[in-house]
Amino acid sequence: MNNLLPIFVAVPLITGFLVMILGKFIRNLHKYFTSISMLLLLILSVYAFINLGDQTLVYVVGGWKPVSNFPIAIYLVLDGFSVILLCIISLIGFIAAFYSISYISRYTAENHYYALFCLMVAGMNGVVLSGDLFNIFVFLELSVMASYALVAFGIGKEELEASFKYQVLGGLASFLILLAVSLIYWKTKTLNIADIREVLKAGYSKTFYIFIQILLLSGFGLKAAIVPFHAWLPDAHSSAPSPISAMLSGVLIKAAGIYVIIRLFFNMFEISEEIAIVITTLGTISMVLGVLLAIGHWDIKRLLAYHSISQMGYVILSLGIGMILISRGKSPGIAALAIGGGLFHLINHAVFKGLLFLNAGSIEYTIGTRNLKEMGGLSAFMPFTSSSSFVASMSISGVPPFNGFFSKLIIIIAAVEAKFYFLGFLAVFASIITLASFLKFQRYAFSNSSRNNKHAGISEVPFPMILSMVLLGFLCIALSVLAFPGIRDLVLGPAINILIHIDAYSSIISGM
Amino acid sequence: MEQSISIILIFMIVGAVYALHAKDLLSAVIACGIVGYGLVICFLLLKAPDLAIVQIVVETITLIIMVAVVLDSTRHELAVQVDTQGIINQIISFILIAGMFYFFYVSIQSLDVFGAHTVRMANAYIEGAAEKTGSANLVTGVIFDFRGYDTLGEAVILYTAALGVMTLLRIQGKK
Amino acid sequence: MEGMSIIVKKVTQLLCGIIFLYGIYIISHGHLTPGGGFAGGAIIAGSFILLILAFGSDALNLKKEVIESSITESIAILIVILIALAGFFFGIKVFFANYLPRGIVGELISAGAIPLYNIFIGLEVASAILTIFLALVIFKEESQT
Amino acid sequence: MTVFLLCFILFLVGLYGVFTRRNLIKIVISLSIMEFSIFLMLILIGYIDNGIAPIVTPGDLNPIYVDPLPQAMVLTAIVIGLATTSMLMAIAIRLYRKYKTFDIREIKSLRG
Repeated sequence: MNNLLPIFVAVPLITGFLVMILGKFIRNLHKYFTSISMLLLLILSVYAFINLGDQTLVYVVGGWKPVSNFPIAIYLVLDGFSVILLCIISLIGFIAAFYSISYISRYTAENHYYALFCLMVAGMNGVVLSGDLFNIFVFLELSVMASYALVAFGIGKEELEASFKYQVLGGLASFLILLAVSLIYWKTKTLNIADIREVLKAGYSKTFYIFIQILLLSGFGLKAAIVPFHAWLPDAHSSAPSPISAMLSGVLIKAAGIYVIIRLFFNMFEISEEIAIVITTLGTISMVLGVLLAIGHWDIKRLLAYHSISQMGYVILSLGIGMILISRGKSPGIAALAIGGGLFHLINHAVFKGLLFLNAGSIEYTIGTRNLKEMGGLSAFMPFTSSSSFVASMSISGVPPFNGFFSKLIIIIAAVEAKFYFLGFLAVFASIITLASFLKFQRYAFSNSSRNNKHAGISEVPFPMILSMVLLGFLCIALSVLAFPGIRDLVLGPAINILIHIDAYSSIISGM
Repeated sequence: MEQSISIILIFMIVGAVYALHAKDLLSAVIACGIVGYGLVICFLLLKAPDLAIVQIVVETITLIIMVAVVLDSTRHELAVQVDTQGIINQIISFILIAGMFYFFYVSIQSLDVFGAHTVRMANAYIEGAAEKTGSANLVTGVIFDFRGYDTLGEAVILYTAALGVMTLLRIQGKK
Repeated sequence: MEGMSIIVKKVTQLLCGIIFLYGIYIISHGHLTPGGGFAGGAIIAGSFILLILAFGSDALNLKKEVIESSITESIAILIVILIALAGFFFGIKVFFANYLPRGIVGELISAGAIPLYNIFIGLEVASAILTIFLALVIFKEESQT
Repeated sequence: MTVFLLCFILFLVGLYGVFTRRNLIKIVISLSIMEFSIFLMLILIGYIDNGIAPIVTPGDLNPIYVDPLPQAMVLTAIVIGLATTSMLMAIAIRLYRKYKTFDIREIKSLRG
């Protein structure tokens, strides 16, 4: 079980290299090979999830034992929180790879696409598994470097411009992170996250502490597209090929942004009320502003990209509420509820936003446009796309009985119980506007049969695309079972525990 | 030591400011080279010969690529035009710079002064490391043994960049 | 792309091999003296770049070099990760273990697996830089994959 | 402390360039300047007075080596910087072919 951890990084890397070597000689190998390897990763991560339970696995790369009780090698850590991210990455990765079999066949240089895809997955797995600050930076760079190339994969004008913007802001974020890492090394002389926490306990200057927190928050906030740093996201996510949009929106901003922010601010820094309020405010602004920016757009993928900002706002808001409650040291039950709601929404968002981007890709694949005004009456021709997109739209707008409803409900209940009535009201408000915006999407794209004749003769997309959309649509309904408290404790309990008992992470690792 | 590095750093800052304001893109690229080669001298003074070798070669190759790109397109900097967006950007960046400088100045007061560094994690990399890894060059020992996993990631990043450059420079995107 | 003048060509003929050999020296002594896989690989790539710039890509008849160098780099990086995984499967069951005998500090053949990593990382870096250079400077948009 | 402040000024010059320049090549140059300053900062952090380069020579008695860990980190970061710069250059040259200009605002307006 413990030996499983390096495999999660090694398998996608080897797949990527083999695709590049063998893809030159064997036709069509790359398509199926990537899907099979992603399926293997999915099986492994589900296996890890089932067997992990409440424990925290630590793997020492190179086998170097700690010297006089502080770690010297790079540690890979798998706990209840990272295993959830690992499962999401492999799930969306498998479905996007399977969907690509048909979708990417219209592009040239397919083997490059699949190799870059595998490298991106390897980078995200590396970030999620790592317990070392500099190692997080390296694998973060790997995943975003692959995504820069994938965003511009179509090499049209829009793609190139979006990718340039993405690269400049991503590079800025990387340097802010590297500056913070160097300042932390200057102070603590170590790079291991748990060890940094131990050293920082011994005392620090207040300004230094706030400065590195601001640097890390803005660096990873740029990667996660929290509102003042969101400028790149609508361009990059809307111009990438659709399976990549699903990966970027569904997984990359979580693994590279939100996950690291949560990990560092819960498990590395002492939680202070000021920074918790800052995080909550940023989350609230993202939630409201993202949805307000989204309503005016007629390009489907751009609309979905703005909704990503808004939905990520929900996650950050609920985790911020959890942080505030933990820092005040009272009502841990509500803090657990808020954090659980945030994680539940994180999982849900990966599923329904991935599905919505795949739907948008199918529409683009058949009728060749992303403009809502030029669509209409598609439900008659594309039954699977329209029904799965209906499920996803209702799910993202929080209509029962789909999964989005329950996670939003939990977040709102937690906000109200923590006496943040205004935040609860804003969450409801954002949810209503989301519903309006997706009703527009449904109406203009799929119903509206008066303009039916324009698209006569189109047919449903090929089988791999249908199957991946149906799988995700099924998951949208199935994930609702997490609403029952018993099942939620079973699935999310270990993750909530590692976050809420703020010393648990560092004591497990340093206590080795 | 501190004085000589400060003097080189002042030259590097002058080069950097010139690179940002040059009217000719070729001069800007060459001025960026000043910063890069100044860095090589600093590395040599600060007892980091490995980095000096890597940086001098990498800087040369980067410079060749950048000069080739500039010669291949245009050398002229854009005409300076003052507009609201530009002024807003200037103001924002000055506020940001002033704030960051103040924070940095205050926060480094509590940290070790130059030259008084102590080791914690790296202690194990130095004491008896030659026997542990068998490598006389401690930096090589660190990058290939203690932190070999980082190095794997780094090599893969360079590989990704090569792959990405080939992907971006295709003739046609779609069939 | 055209080549440069006869003086440059002659000097390049003299220097190119020496630079190449120096790169190999840097790689093979990476665990003893300053340098290592990255520095040596970049120097080797630099010797090729010098040759190509001096003689011009037309005279050297470069056509398929991008594909070949990309295959070389894929194989090199694959070998690096396989060396890292070899410790996982055979030696002491640890990822990135230095499972070969250490030898005596200061000898050329010592330090276990480190020289192996140096060699293959050097190969990977050299071919990656060469690929980037060829794609970006020589072939521009003609580099069909 | 002066060296650190000068080093940070170099970082801020790069930051200023990223925010205010409109030329694609100048933006790339600003990013490389930021990168260089962080490399230098890491090495300055790792320097120890009267230290020697971290290479073991038999016969040295009680040597003080400078910290090898920041050097390893910078070695990693230099290669990452090369990768970033080459990717940015590839996109910049490609954009120039499409729009015949390096002006980021003009590119935005042409895109519509």
